[in-house]
Amino acid sequence: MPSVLSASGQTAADQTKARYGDAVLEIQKCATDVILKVAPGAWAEVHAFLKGQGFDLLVSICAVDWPKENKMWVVSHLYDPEGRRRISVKTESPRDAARVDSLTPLWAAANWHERECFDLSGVVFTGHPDLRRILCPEDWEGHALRKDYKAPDFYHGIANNVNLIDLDHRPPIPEIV
Amino acid sequence: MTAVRTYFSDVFMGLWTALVGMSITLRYLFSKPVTEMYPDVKPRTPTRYRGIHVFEEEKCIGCYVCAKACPVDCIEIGVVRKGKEIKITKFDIDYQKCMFCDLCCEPCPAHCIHMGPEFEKASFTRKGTILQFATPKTLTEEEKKVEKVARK
Amino acid sequence: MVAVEKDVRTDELVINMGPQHPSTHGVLRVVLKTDGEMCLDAQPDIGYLHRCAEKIAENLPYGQFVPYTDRMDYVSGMGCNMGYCMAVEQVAGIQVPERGEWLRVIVTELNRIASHLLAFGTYGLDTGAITPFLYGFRERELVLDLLEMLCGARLTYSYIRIGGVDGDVPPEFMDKLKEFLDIFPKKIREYNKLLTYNHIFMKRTVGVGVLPADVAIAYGVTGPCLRGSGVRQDVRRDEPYSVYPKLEFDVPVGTDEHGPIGDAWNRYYIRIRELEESAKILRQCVKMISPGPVLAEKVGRVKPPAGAEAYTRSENARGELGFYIVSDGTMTPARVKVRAPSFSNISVLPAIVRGQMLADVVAIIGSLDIVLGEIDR
Amino acid sequence: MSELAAVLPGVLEKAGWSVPGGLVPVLAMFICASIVAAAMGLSAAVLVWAERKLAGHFQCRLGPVYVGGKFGWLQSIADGIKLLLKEDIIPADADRPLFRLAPYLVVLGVFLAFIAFPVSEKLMVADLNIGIFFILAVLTLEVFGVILAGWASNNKWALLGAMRAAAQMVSYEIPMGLAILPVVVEAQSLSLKSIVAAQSGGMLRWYVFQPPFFMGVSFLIFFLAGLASLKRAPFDLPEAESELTAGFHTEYSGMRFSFFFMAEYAGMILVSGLAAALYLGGWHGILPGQSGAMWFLLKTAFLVFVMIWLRWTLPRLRIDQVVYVGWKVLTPFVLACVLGQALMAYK
Repeated sequence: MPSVLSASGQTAADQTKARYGDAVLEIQKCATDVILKVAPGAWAEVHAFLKGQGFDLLVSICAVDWPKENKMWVVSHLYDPEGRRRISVKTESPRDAARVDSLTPLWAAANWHERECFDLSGVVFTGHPDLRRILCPEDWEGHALRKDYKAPDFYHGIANNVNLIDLDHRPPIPEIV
Repeated sequence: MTAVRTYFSDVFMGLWTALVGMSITLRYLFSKPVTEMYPDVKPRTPTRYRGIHVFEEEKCIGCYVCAKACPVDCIEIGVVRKGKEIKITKFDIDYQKCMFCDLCCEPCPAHCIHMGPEFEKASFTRKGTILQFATPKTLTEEEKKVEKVARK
Repeated sequence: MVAVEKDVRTDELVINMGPQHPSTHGVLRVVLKTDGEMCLDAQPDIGYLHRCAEKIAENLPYGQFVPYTDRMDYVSGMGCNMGYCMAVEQVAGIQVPERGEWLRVIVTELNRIASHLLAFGTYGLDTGAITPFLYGFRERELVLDLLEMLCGARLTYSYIRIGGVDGDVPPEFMDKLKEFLDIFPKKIREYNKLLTYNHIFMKRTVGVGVLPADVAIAYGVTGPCLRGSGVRQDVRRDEPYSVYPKLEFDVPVGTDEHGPIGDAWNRYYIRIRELEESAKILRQCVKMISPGPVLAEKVGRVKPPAGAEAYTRSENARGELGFYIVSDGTMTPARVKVRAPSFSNISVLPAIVRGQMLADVVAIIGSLDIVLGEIDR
Repeated sequence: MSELAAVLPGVLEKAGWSVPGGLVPVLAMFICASIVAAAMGLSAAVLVWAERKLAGHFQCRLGPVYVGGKFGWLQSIADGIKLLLKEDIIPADADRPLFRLAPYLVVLGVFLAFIAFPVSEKLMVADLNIGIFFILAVLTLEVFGVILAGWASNNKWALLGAMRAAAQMVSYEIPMGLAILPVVVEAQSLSLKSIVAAQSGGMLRWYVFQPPFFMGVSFLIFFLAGLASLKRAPFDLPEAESELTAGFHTEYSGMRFSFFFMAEYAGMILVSGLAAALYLGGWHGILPGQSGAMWFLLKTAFLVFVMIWLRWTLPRLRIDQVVYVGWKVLTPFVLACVLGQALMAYK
């Protein structure tokens, strides 16, 4: 596939590197994006700087779990609607203490994306005004997108495992009191 | 004055656009309906229609490729192999799970499984949605030992 | 002067709109705080359709996840197929043959028409007009027939595969497509007469739920909703993928002709104008498409190098659909993140609903045109 | 009814039944009431079928086709039986007596109004000398039923529907009542019989075509206000299904639900018939000399068709817009019409 998806955020990445020095660990390139790899502490700062550079649209925030290396990536994708540039920011933290600063002061969009990330991957966003589950029910246990997650067989009496469903009969309808 | 003009133009436009809309609906009142009468006239399905599978048992070589290609593991195959002779003892597709994606038909080396035109296979029980495509066979004790049943 | 007595106290009424409600377009629950007919606050509650498709993707070979993408935005499944396949192709470095790209654009644009027709129809329903819905469905039926002829399914296509598409078009397809494109503009004019410029409809939607451009961008709103706010942003034009660079089309944006930019009417009207643009694209495609293979060779087993990652964006009917794929060098992806446009679009609801009336909440949700399968994944 | 009471003793005598003289008017009353009730139920059934069929064809569909042969003409009977057999659900927290009372109140208003319904010169239950006043008065009863239904359901959506109904129906009583004034001024009577009689002599004598069209405008206003008081689209706010799921009758099921339904459809006939009598010459035909119940029913049917046609074309207004239209559009216009007609009569 011809890469019409240009890696256009290079200058912004260079500027960020120049500004934050060691906090920007690495500038990576993938097939579609320039990825800024930053220290977890500089997460919010770098985003604030990039927002000032014109990256107004927070496209998504997600986490990637690497159980073997015991690390958790938190990745954000930004877009500059006027300059048509894009950039990704990535940070790495240990799995048990996956924790970065919330981006909600910068983008209203971060609210839901961070809630989703917390819900599914268990990343804690400090400073988030309302960090609760968004897709799963409030009393759900575990974070589904962690690699060591085991889905429960039952949730409030509802079979979750296909092999536990009785194929021959419908479940008895409970008496309504 | 503009307020007065907007008031009267609102009243007029309200009535006028209602009449315009009514003229359109009236035209369709006398046009031919597009309804297809379902149980009387079966819709003609195109040749590529992805309905209930068609399975050609005599061609099947029991290689499990279709079961492996299935994203939802809905195909269960039982094979008895004795030398070159292949006996398909079980070819069940669970239509509770099947999502009619056609991924099972593509990799089949023997071209023995296709998507068919049939779409009416509703059932009252969960078990009724598991269709058994292989013809029932009685197995000898020896055959039962070598029978291999697997989903993936 | 008589002192006004203020002992008539009114309470706020908390109403659950949904998860079963005719106008929430699926299983969306909105907790409304109302004072009489006025709506003071609306908090969307999502997740009723959550299937954790991203987890499923991690356990399946790359190619087998394609049918699942249909079930995300089930109204425009082709766009989801395409977004996912493009991401996998980026990760694995697969080249799609030219005709494959043309067919991809044809089916996604057809699907965009189907999706926008549904949006048009259901928006009519939301504002109380039932007939436009049936008219929209009548034309949508023609599109679905075309897609069915192509891939054998009407809703969950999984026609676009990694490395191209699943089979070339049947011989009669192009003629049928041209036939459809000939009658379609007339039908759009009819929709406009029946609903768009109906005075009651305009009174219901003009100036309702105004979404300023800066708020829209802050909330990550994309697609017709953002363009309705006057921002000319379209991934097809800004970062053209596939064969879009060869095609000419306009990106309609909201105007202040009938009321404030970014109101529900503008968001609705953008979709009507995009119907025309999609038809225009299709006409060019029919002319420019050339024969050739449609599927790249040897893509049976996709196994990208370890550590490869890609984030691809594509313009789906509802906005920017992003797929972020990280590979760990095995047959299954390490992570597939779906950036669903409706997810961001519905998050803006509390910001624009305040102070509107109860009936406007319905009109606003309808104008955002959400698909719950995509929000909850 | 008086004619019936006059012929009834003779009929009874022929049949060989002896009835005390004092009971004859009571018997006549019962007969009339049951005829009205039967007509109401039947016409509602026919209308439900007609509406579904018409809606289907407006939308390029077919509507009902199976029950009772090709045109599905037994569909509403089947629906009626289904509704009768359905479980009658009363929500646990509902106010039970009021919840039960509400559907009857709704039907009662429409039912009473049929007493003065002028089908033809002979065919009316009672020619009250304040007929039109009576009809408007008893039609107002419906709003009590609607509010009770919404309140007693103990459902927030139903309550909202009821509040909307209250606001809307009260607002539209006024233009509706005022809209008949030009006719009353012209005919110098409140009796429907004499109003219709004044329009004899062909189509050009109908009030709706009388220059300078004060009555033509008030006909339009009467029709729109009638639509609003019937809660028909585009004024179907109280039951707006896209907002309030079903409004005030959300919690009703089975027969009680069908009462609301019946009241709506009977109300459609009532308002259409009233408009036909007041402005379209009632039982008088297009040409001078023609008359008969047929003409009246034709005109009523046409107006009912227009109501159905409007419903399947237009979007719904918002509640503030509905009230706005009632107070700020219809009322000033109708007042102007009344004033104009009064000046004409003064001259």
